Amino acid sequence: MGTFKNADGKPVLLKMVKGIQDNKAYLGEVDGLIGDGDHGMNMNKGFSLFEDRFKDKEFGFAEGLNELGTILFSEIGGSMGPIYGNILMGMADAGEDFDEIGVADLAAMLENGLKELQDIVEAQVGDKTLVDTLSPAVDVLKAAGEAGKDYKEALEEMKAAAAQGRDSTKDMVAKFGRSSRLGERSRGVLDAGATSCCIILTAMADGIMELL
Amino acid sequence: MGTFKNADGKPVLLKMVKGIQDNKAYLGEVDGLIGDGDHGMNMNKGFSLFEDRFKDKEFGFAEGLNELGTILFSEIGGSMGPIYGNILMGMADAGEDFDEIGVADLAAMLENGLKELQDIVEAQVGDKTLVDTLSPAVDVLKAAGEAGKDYKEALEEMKAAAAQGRDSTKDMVAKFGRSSRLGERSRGVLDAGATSCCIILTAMADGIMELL
Amino acid sequence: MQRIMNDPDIIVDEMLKGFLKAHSDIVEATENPRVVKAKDIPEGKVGVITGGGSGHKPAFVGYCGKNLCDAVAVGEICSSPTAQAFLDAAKVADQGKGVACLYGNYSGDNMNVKMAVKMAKKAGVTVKTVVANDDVASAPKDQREKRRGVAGEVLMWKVGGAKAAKGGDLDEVIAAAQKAIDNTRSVGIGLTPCTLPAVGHPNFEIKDGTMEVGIGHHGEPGIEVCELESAEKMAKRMVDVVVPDYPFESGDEVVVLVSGLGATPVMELYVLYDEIDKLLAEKGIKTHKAYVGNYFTSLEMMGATLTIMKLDDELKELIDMPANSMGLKQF
Amino acid sequence: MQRIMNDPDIIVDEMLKGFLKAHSDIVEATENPRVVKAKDIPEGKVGVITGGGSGHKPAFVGYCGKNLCDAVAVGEICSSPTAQAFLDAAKVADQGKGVACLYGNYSGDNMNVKMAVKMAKKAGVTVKTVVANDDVASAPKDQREKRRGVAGEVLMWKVGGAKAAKGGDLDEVIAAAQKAIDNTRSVGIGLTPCTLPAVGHPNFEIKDGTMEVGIGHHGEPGIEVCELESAEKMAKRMVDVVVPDYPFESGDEVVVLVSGLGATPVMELYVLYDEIDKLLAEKGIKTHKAYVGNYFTSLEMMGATLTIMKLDDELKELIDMPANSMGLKQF
Ligand SMILES: Nc1ncnc2c1ncn2[C@@H]1O[C@H](COP(=O)(O)OP(=O)(O)O)[C@@H](O)[C@H]1O
Ligand SMILES: Nc1ncnc2c1ncn2[C@@H]1O[C@H](COP(=O)(O)OP(=O)(O)O)[C@@H](O)[C@H]1O
Ligand SMILES: [Mg+2]
Ligand SMILES: [Mg+2]
Ligand SMILES: [Mg+2]
Ligand SMILES: [Mg+2]
Repeated sequence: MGTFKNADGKPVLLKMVKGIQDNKAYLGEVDGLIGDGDHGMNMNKGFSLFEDRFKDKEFGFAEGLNELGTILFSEIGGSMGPIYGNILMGMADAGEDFDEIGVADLAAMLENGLKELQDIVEAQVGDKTLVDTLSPAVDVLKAAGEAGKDYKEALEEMKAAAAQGRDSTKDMVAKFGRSSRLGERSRGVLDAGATSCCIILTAMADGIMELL
Repeated sequence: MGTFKNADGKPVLLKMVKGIQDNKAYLGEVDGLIGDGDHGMNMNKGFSLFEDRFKDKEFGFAEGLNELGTILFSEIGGSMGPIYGNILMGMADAGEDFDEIGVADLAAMLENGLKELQDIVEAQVGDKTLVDTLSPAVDVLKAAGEAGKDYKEALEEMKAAAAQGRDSTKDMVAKFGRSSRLGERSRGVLDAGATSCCIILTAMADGIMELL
Repeated sequence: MQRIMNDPDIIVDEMLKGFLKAHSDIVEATENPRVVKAKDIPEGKVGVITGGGSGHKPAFVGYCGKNLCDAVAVGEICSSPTAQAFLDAAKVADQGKGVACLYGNYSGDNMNVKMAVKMAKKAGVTVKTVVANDDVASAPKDQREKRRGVAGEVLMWKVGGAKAAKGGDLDEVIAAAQKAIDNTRSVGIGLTPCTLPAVGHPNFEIKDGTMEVGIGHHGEPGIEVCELESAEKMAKRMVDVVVPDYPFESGDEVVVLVSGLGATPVMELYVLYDEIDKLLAEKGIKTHKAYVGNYFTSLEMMGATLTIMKLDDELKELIDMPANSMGLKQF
Repeated sequence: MQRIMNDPDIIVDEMLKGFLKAHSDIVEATENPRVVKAKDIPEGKVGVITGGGSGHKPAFVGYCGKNLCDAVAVGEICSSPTAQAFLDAAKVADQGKGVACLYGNYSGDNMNVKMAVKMAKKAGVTVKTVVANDDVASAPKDQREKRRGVAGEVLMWKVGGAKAAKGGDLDEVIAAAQKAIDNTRSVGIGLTPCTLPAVGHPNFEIKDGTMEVGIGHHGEPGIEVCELESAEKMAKRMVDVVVPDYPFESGDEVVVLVSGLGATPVMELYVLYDEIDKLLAEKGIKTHKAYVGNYFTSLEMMGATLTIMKLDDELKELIDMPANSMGLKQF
């Protein structure tokens, strides 16, 4: 149980930014193995642009997600702009009217993010993309919300589900994105997007826990 | 004293060809130090073309020089075509009417080769070009002819003069051709053209000695 | 990395500044710094746009011009432009007759174009799309929808641009461009890798003495890595991939496009083209027109692509139409 | 060596075959396999010819065409054409009005042209010459006659070709071409060496992380080897060599030509051009027209050259005239 104030959400966003910045090189390495090595750079660019523009402004959680999503979407091309842009703006859409955000509310926001993502990508669980991280995280959080679980417990479960989802991509063969060209050769390493998605969800969870 | 028959000169030409072929790589290396490294290739191409076309034909010394010169001149561009083309055709012009070729005759032929060369190049002795090889060789052979020296002795003296001329280019600064761009930096290595000229003159002398 | 640049993070913006200045007779800037438009677009025509990552010069901005693309969205190096840029390109090119967005089949471009089309619709601009998938090596024939777009895109722009210039309506322009790409097959051979300026080292490897058949424009792995071959054998290998796939047959009239990947000396492209031409002639395939040069590159990769397009009367007329852009000038 | 070729000894002949086929609308073969002529040369004009070693594409054959050179003599890679080829080019181009041979200052070319002029005279063909010496880095100003010709030759051909096309007589064509080159200064910066196909390894070295300022088109050593710099600093270095030498001054109207050396991605040339343009603008020098691209290369060298030509009314009119060749198409 518990909630946090939507209006207090700025530190959560900044924590997400820091998560990406700290892992820029690592994400590049992961992408380098079966992709083109630019995932850390792409993500860092968008998230840092957001930080530059908003670190001195006041904003809430949904609002911050919307601004970050918009920046990705309109200033970061490649796949990351539309992918994370859609996820983050989808979350913001679902959350903009909340004053307080509980477990079920957060689950609803994430669920809408996933839905918006699936509007533009065909990838399903098992295709070695960030869907493998995001989808189980949504499921676990939804279940926790329905079961009325404690917020911290729910967030820890979501983090675990995201990490497990990320790790599951290791044994998969990529079906979408650059690495899909490799077929069987893509097996054996993590998916870069699944990795960054886990970093973002973990940072978000940690940030929310500090507000509770 | 002594002469060889102009009509018997084919082996001399083939020896000159072989001299260049055997030194293709070496000439490339020498040219590579202060030039563009293609001297061995340029020379080899022209001389081998001549070999291909004439190895199964009958021809004399002056005639062979003329055909080789013409091939260089009309089929080998760069500097080597006009330079060796002019030298060899100049030699042929001066020698075409000889039946027997003595030391003085050979000297006259070489002298005309040098003269024709100087029609198109300004280089003088000391400018680090093949003139440094050719010019002393002409002088020595002329003197030997005037002194009525033995053919073999005259040819050995010419070879020595050519080699000395070639070696003298080592301490010179290039004034013409590509290496002249280097100024002082061109000092310390042999000139490629002086080197090939020495190879040609040496092979010619050796070839003639076998006819005596 | 022996490159001419300042901060690699702004190389695309700096490149665009130089490009716009150098070609101010053909192109001009728009409000979106990542959208370039053609100068003096004739009134009342269907808009033609494209977009793609940078580092493929002349593609993509190099095909913005007369009888070609009216506006082009520009992405980071080897990365799709934003949906916003595609949207703004569409808006700039729209004259109320709709816009044909002719782009290449890459996942980022697909996503961004999909969103741009949706947003354009909201803004009252009709955008229809053709997605180029000419790269035979990138998927089997029964999965043509998965194939990448490569140098065949140049012919698609040429045809689509000409059709719009001749007054075709949106559906006609789309149909012509779609026919162009449906009639087109390509394959590439990579000889050296390329290095993204911001990364600083090649992110794939092609060993000296080997070549990668079927490589993509971003180094996507091809069909086969084999020993470096003579131009004659390379040509045969390329023709053997491209010709049976369509298939091009005796009596067909075609356009042949041989593009360098960036760092291969242009003289070698002519050597390769000569071999290709001999093989096509042997098969009774007639070359109506050949383009040989650096039409679609990958930074400083060495290698080349072969593209063949089968002509019919309409395509021939559109291919033969004059054009004026940085990358393609045709009298 | 990752190259596309068959036997390196016949690469030039094979290249020419491909070139002639690909550009059969612009050029055609002649009896001498090493001489290419323009198609449909207008009657009664002064002939304009050039010639040079191969490996510099588009130079030299790439500038054979309408309002440019009428015939071009083709040499081996980095080696002057034969005197015979220059002579045959002159014969092909002569229409009784004489021939302007516009070539570059290299010792081989000088010798071969000298002999060709002599032989042409015997054959009743008047050939006058202009020898390009725009490369500032190759000799001090008081020894201008020793300087090499580099990318400035493209502007010399543009001007000479246009003057002949406009009906200028031989002396007028020679005077215009001579003025073009006298008004032109160039400098190059090399970032990587190049390898002759028949040699198989680079015959000079440029260490990674360094650059050679003033390098020639065959790797001739330049003024200075220094640390690799940003595009901004490279531009300044080039401008500082070229501008004071002529000198170009505030109020001057100029043509700027930035050419890649072969393997430098074209996007980087635009980055460099942007910096050059800023520096010229600061000095009050006005750019009438810019050419940016691979206009005069050295196989697969990386690097670029900057060429600036001061215009007067005559040169402006001649530069602005349309032209159609493989290397330079201008509407
Ligand atoms: N079509 C797609 N559907 C779903 N996810 C995708 C798709 N394409 C790429 N991704 C995700 O994006 C990640 C790669 O992102 P990034 O390296 O930034 O972009 P790019 O692949 O364009 O270089 C992949 O690891 C994958 O998770
Ligand atoms: N202008 C010149 N005058 C005299 N000799 C020259 C001249 N230019 C070149 N040479 C000679 O030619 C040699 C180089 O020949 P080569 O390497 O075949 O031609 P290139 O210099 O065109 O590559 C030099 O070593 C020099 O002896
Ligand atoms: Mg990537
Ligand atoms: Mg040499
Ligand atoms: Mg990428
Ligand atoms: Mg040479």
